[in-house]
Amino acid sequence: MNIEVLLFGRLAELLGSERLHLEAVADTDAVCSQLEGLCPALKQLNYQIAVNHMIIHDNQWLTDGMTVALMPPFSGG
Amino acid sequence: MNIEVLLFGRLAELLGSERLHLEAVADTDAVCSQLEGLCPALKQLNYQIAVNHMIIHDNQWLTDGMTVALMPPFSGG
Amino acid sequence: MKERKLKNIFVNGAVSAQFIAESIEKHQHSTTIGAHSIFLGQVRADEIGEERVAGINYTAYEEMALKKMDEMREAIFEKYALSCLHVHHSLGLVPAGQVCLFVFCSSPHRKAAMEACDELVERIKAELPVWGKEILTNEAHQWKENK
Amino acid sequence: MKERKLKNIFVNGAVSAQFIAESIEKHQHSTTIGAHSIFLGQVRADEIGEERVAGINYTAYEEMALKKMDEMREAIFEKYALSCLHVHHSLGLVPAGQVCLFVFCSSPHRKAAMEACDELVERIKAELPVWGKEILTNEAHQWKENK
Repeated sequence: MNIEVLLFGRLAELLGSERLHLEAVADTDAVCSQLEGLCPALKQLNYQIAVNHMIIHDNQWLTDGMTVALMPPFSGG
Repeated sequence: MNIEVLLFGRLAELLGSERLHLEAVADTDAVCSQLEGLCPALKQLNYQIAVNHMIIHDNQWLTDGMTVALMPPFSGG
Repeated sequence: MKERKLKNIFVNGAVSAQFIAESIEKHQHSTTIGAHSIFLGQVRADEIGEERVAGINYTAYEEMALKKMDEMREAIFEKYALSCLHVHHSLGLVPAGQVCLFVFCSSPHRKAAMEACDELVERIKAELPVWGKEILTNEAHQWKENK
Repeated sequence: MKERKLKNIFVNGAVSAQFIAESIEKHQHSTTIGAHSIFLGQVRADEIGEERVAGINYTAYEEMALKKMDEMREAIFEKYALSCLHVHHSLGLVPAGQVCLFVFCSSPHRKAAMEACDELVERIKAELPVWGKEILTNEAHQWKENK
């Protein structure tokens, strides 16, 4: 199982990376807790999660090849 | 007593003139009835009246040197 | 009482895209502006029976229009937090497909520019003594009326 | 299921006044358009303590942003009687005073263009996965957040 994790804006800066690959993550909660393990400051930040380009509001099961994006508040325009 | 009468758009076309000078007109009603005498079709038309650039809604007394404008519906822009 | 000089809004013929670009460029030195809202009125080649509108010939009661515009400008500046506001309206013939009205509102934040522009366009259409004579392809004409 | 090609909205660096003029010119052949409503977002040189914002560096989740934009475009076309609609957003550095967002709505009658433009700008600010990093005059930076 291979999950691609994309990080943007302040989150990419904080984690020092824009793209990670995680393996043992069954759902999006597991993605967040692994990343919070790497970088505890993440817990204080406000962000939305998208799975395969769709914003989710609850924990979601992941299958091989999915892409999870962690997105801080938007500031386009 | 000299009153300048300005005509615009459809009204200038109808009366064949953009500017007239009238003498024996005590008020704006008199201006309208003189012009309706010249051109009875004027009675059928919808227009607003401005005296010295201000739109009026009732009959207004005129004094020497005033300008009366007869304005059909606006269509700028 | 001396009257202050009124700003002219009238231009002969169509407003060119180049003129619009230059207006935008002039506002790129103001580093407190965050938003521009622009409205352009363009002459449509409406079909009228067998004919089409080839252009609109604009006339205005210029003195009154400039006074009215000045009054509207004051009211809009009082109501919205604008950085600046410019209006240009054509006189004379504007061929179909060309721009006859250019309203340009700028402000630090978007809401003011957008709301001011919307309100100003409505007021210009309703209150400015300007008349458009639609010239048809067979050279007949008809007088436009704003709704 | 094959996906249709998504229209790109991203441009490198600032949107120039010349580019805007060319977009306007391109729409002067469509003789059914009567109104254009244009919104331009411009980078402000806000003061932050002793420093100023020198520019904003934009990044985006491009694939998602283009999908989202396509969805918004469909919704706006369904809701308003538009002739056309174009959006251009900067990526990379845009210096203060330059344009980073260009939204261009055209319609036969003014209301549709104006309302569509207003709604689209609000949705772009709220829903498009784009991030602006404000670069200060001392090279420090801070992350912008839309309200």
